[in-house]
Amino acid sequence: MQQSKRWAWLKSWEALMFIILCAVVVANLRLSEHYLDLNNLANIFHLSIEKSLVVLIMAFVIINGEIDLSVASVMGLSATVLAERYDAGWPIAAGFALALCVGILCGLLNGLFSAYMGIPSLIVTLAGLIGYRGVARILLEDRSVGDFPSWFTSLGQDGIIGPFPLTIFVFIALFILGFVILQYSVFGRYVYAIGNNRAAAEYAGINAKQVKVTIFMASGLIAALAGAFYAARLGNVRANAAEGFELDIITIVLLGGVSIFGGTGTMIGVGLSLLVVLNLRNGMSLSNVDGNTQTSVIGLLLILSVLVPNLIQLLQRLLPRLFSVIAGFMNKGGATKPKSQVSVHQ
Amino acid sequence: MTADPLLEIRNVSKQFGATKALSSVSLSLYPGEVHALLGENGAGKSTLIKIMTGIYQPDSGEILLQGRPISLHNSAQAQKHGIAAIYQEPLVFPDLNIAENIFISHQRRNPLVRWGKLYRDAEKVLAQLGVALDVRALARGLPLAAQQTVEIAKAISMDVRLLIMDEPTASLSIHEVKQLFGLVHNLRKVGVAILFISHRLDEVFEIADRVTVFRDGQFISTAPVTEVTPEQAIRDMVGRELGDIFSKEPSPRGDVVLSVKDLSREPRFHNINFELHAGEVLGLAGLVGAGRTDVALALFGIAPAHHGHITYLGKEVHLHSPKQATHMGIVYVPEDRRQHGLVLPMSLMANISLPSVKNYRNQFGMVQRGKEVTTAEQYRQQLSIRTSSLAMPAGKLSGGNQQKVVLSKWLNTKPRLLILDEPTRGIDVGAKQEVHRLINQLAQQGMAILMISSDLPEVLAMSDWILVMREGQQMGIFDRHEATQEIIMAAAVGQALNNEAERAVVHA
Amino acid sequence: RAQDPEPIKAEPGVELNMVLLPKTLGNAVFDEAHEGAIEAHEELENPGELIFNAPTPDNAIPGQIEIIEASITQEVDAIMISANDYEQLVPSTTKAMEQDITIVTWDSPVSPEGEELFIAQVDFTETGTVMADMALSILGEDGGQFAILSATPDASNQNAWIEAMQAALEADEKYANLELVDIVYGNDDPDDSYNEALGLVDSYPDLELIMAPTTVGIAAAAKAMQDEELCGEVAVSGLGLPSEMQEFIENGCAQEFALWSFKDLGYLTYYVSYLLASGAMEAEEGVVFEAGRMGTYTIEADPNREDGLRVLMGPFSVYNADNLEEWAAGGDEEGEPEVEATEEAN
Amino acid sequence: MRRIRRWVPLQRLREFSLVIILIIVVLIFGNQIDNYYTPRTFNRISSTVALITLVAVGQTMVVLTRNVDLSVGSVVGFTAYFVGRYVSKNEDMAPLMLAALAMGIGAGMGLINGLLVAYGRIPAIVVTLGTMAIYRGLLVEYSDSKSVATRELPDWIKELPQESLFHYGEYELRALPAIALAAVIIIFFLLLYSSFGRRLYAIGSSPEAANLAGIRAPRMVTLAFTMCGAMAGLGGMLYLARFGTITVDAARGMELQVVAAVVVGGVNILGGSGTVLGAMLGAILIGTIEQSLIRMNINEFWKDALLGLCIIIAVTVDRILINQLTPWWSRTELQRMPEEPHAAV
Ligand SMILES: Nc1ncnc2c1ncn2[C@@H]1O[C@H](COP(=O)(O)OP(=O)(O)OP(=O)(O)O)[C@@H](O)[C@H]1O
Ligand SMILES: Nc1ncnc2c1ncn2[C@@H]1O[C@H](COP(=O)(O)OP(=O)(O)OP(=O)(O)O)[C@@H](O)[C@H]1O
Ligand SMILES: [Mg+2]
Ligand SMILES: [Mg+2]
Repeated sequence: MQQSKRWAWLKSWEALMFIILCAVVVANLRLSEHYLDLNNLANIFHLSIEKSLVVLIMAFVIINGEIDLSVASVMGLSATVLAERYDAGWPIAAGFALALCVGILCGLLNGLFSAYMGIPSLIVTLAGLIGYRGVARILLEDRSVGDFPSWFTSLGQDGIIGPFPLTIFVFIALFILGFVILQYSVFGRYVYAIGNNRAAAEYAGINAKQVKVTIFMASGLIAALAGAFYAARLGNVRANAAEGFELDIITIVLLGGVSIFGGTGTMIGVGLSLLVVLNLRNGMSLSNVDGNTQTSVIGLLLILSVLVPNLIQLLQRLLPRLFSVIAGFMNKGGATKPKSQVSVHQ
Repeated sequence: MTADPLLEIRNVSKQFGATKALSSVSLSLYPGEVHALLGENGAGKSTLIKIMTGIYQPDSGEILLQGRPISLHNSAQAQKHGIAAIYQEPLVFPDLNIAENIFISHQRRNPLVRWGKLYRDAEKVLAQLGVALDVRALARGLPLAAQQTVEIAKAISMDVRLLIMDEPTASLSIHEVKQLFGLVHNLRKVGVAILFISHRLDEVFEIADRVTVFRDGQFISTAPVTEVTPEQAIRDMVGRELGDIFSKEPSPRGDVVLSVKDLSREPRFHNINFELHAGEVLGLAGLVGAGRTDVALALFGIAPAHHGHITYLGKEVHLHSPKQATHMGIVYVPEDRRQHGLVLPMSLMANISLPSVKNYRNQFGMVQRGKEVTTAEQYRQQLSIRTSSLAMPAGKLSGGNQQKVVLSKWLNTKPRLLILDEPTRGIDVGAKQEVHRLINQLAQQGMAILMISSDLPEVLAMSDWILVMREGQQMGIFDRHEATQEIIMAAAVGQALNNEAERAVVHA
Repeated sequence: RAQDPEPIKAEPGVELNMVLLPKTLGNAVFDEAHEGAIEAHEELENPGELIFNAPTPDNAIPGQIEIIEASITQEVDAIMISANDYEQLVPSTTKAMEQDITIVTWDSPVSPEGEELFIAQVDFTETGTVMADMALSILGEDGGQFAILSATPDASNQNAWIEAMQAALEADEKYANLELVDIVYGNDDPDDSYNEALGLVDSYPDLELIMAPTTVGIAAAAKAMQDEELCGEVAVSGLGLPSEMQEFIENGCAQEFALWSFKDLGYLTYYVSYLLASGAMEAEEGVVFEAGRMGTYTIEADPNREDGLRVLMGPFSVYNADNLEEWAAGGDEEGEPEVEATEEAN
Repeated sequence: MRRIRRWVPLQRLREFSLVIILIIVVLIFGNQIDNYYTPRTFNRISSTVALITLVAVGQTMVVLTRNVDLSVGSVVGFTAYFVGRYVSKNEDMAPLMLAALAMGIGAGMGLINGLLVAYGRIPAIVVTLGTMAIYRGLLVEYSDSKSVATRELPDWIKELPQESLFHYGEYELRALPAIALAAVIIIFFLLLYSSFGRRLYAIGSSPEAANLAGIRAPRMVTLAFTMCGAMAGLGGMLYLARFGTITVDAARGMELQVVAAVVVGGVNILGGSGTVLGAMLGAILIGTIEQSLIRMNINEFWKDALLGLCIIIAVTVDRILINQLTPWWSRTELQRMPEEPHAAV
């Protein structure tokens, strides 16, 4: 039993992700001599930093039993607000603050309609996906705004330690914060409980609506922050900024072992899945695999990562039965054995 | 019982991870007999049943139907062999109506649904059970007892040779139990074998022909009911002599904690009036569906009352959310543990600390696992929760052990007013005593307790006062000394109303 | 206008790894460009690789950035980009140029500081005139109402073309009777374009022409008119692919449309990039070079973009019932139809 | 009232409330837009909504079982391309055979989804998020990024969208809406009266209970996915007929429109309740708002924001209406907890 406990973690989702990650890294090492270039290592994270940030909060949202499809539009809106205000003469910092407030407001709306009005968050945030992007279009129309002060763009583009820009360290800090909150805090406990059984959580005196609204607001906030990062990294903003990001983000969270029905999944799993996807995409990019195929490979990985463990389990269950059938078959023809041998001890 | 056994279990074992749920047990069931299966919580009774209906596959051993070995891989196969079961936890389809729920698993039904016939048939089946439910209503939100009834209807509507009933009476009151037993007698007459599981020993001895006892997943004994006494059965179950039957010690009566005046929530209940002092236990008795749960829900802020006044600790309060109630020191132990009591995939430990988790924070706001473990361990010992680890997901515990977790969870919040709804549902005799002792102890420490129970002996033994409800009406409040089973039953079914003299209203 | 009478010629056989990066995959015009590039690649006997890669539509801009960054890591010699955004790719392309990678844009440019030069398919002003002329020839001297069905409201080249057309309409008296009633956007999605076209017909009962300067839009609009049996009443014109439009010319739902050859564009782009990357040519105003079968071209200042350099390919091919048959008879392999160049446009 | 309550089940309320909202929406737009109440508007919206409705019907069956199929967009795209390519090479193919081919391909893809979900025990969203990418990738591979052009198609398929089966004045019932309507009616009755249909509801309502009740959920779920795929396949053929030009991006993003229609139509995303009638009304509601906004004379850049706003208002009004009407209908159902926890896809 000791033995089995020690190795129990091997069966966990995190272990599986870790193994896949190792495989991807090894494959990348073999496929491209540039993989370990410091610049490339920075690029792995840097080029998807906005998605990575939102993945962190999306894990909370989905574990809580909801979904937020509007994140990419909130990112776009926040970037747009920041740019539009800058264009109108505000200092960047003020625009940034306003963008964050707008993000929180979007999250608040999502939360109020889904938690208090009882409309499924899928629909609320789908309307948000369309609507918030629409507001961004109203603000910038077909303009593009750039020429941000160089300190701002360099925050998003230039390395502060080696080639690693500040945004990566913000991500690491938020990851740690998210990990601690989800896994060790009272709030994290509430998130899981509500995601698993909202009624039981409410009977336990937890205000589920409040928790949900808080998470949606945090989701808006982080998405807005990511939008600002996007503006800094690309140095220029259009109303279509970050369009279509939501699906990638949700894919990563699900691959991280988070159940779409809520209640299960860990930050470590999500972190590992993020590493898997980023490294896989990077490796494929270095091998000049086109976008469609990249997405297909990740889709396949998504399916196989659940299918293979399930198949192994199924085989474990079926094989003894199969053997017993064969054994029974042979017994009939061959030596006589007591009947109770029909089923095989494990 | 001279015939061959209908179904035989031979040397069946089943292991879940580190837990050995069954080790080489055997059992035979004859046509026309009612066979009772007894055992402590976690003894492996439900596991055996799930093996008999193909939900679980045994690790070893075999099942013989009329002498021929069969292997069952799902419950459809079991149904084909004429084996049907009422499971311990009723699991209805909330989005289907009651009629559909009853007939959903009939394999030989037409490919096309004839709705009119379906409703008529469903009404007939329910009439046999003596209940009137609207068969067109969705099953969503049905009280637990009604769910249980639907499950029973579902099982008896099938053409069965073996009917397994896993604690069917746990949330029924004497009245419904009588109806059910009438049915069981009829089935027995036509040669159906019945396996019956219950923790209410009096029921077992009333209806069973033979009694089998399991302990710790092992077979202990089988004997005709005439050859065993309840004491003997308990000894077999527990493996030792159970101490003296617990008797309530009166506790000092404190100030009024809760006073309820003309509380109504149409159409569930009307004009409820009572006062509850610190240190007192108020029992709430009545038939299933009498509206007791609804009163509790109103006091806990889930379904607030429409009219009337609630005075709590001397102040009039409006209760509108469980969070508010919990903050004020009112907690409610719900009757439906799967839906409202537990977060099934979460660990037992996390479930116990859920309502009070704020008390386990360190200065950084993080939950201190160590303190949680200590608390959980304390309850595990006190209520003898049978589990291989405190990290076990609550959903994997046996029914009775789940109930103990639910109780621990709420007792641990140290409330001023504790509302218990069927607190000992599915709990074995030993643990039940322990729970009663605990309730008494809490009362002595000055807690006010409102206890809803369909187990009449329990209500009589534990309460200082007994409030009886019928169809949402308050029929009277009785002093513990003058209340008897007969008086309470009479009030519950409505006879006392006619006879003013018999109504012993004590409280104002 | 040529300062140097001897045009620069390419020397075949230089090993150069080059990336052809269109906006997205799955658009027929980019495949044609790819064909042209392959033709040049073979003609120049480049032993290096020609990589054709593109992102998916839902990841368009970040996807292009990822491919550019991966190409930098792989140390390719040239990247030929049809940009999804005028500004947002600039940080990456600048970085590439710092690493001595040749950046040439085609079809859709980036801001001049992020590229060496732009291979302009046609002159933007000319596009306006061509569209105005087609409108005139369809609506006749007495004119009538027409509307524009564009791609997305923030597509920069679409907007430039539309502006050019509006300018052309104002500039000349002969267009006085053409009334532009509305501009709508079909997001380069067949579904949206189809519905927008129908919406136009409903909103303007007197509408006589839909002008769609986008290949997706023009085909969808023509199909919509066909389905509603409006072909006699509302004409469709704009920029379209002959292969997609042949049907509608034949049944009269479209009478005239224009396009340039994407195959030539790919060919020319490759040639220019090869010349630049092999060091045979500098990207400077006034440089004259020879591009294989297509003849001599001059690098010139881009009149539409300050400080920008361009090579103007031109000319437009205007297709109608007369020449499309020839084109079809010539078959796809033949490459270009012998169609009249747009003399009248100049 | 009593009698109505007895015979009209609670679920019908959903559809009733959607119809009310639809009427309100039409009245508002009719007030804002000139020439709104014309046969043309009707014909337009009905043709546009037909495609989404057809795919939404299949999606409903899957969603009822507490699953979701996000790959429908890719299936529609793939079949549209495949069928187009095929018919361009076999011009004399009979229409019904072609429809059968389209449904067959779609069903095959749906079957793969279903097997992976039901027997591979992978959450549907994971499977179909994966196959969404894979089927699209397959299309890109198969088509070599080329497209099908209208001129390659036989006449009958090009003319299918104009085909009018029945008309009242200028109000026409065209082929595409007719096919969608037929699908809605057939599946509506299938779900209401067949025991297969009822079991789909049962599975989605409580998978554990279905297991205990001996319902062979894996089979049913696989079947539901297969039928959903077949519907999407048929949708692919109609897509081909409607648009003629099929690129590798055909129907990309359609899955979100379809899921939106289904959920707005009152089908519980957690399974167990809802009807295809509701899904159709959801599709019509969204389609009407979208199409009417196209015709509104407002700044182009405002339209998306307005669409989002309209959807959320419509859904909120729907929720309020239902909350107001439910007490009239409720019998012994107790509204104890606010609702079952709502979750995501
Ligand atoms: N799915 C499971 N996974 C792990 N352990 C399980 C599972 N099901 C049951 N067990 C364990 O098996 C043991 C026997 O459980 P079972 O439900 O059969 O008890 P029981 O006799 O029905 O008890 P009760 O009277 O409380 O219902 C318990 O210790 C329980 O924790
Ligand atoms: N067996 C049943 N038959 C008919 N109706 C029922 C039944 N059980 C519950 N109900 C419905 O539920 C309503 C109140 O249920 P509630 O659970 O509040 O009563 P209760 O007294 O708490 O019952 P329980 O004994 O289950 O705790 C009743 O008015 C009735 O409509
Ligand atoms: Mg049990
Ligand atoms: Mg109750």
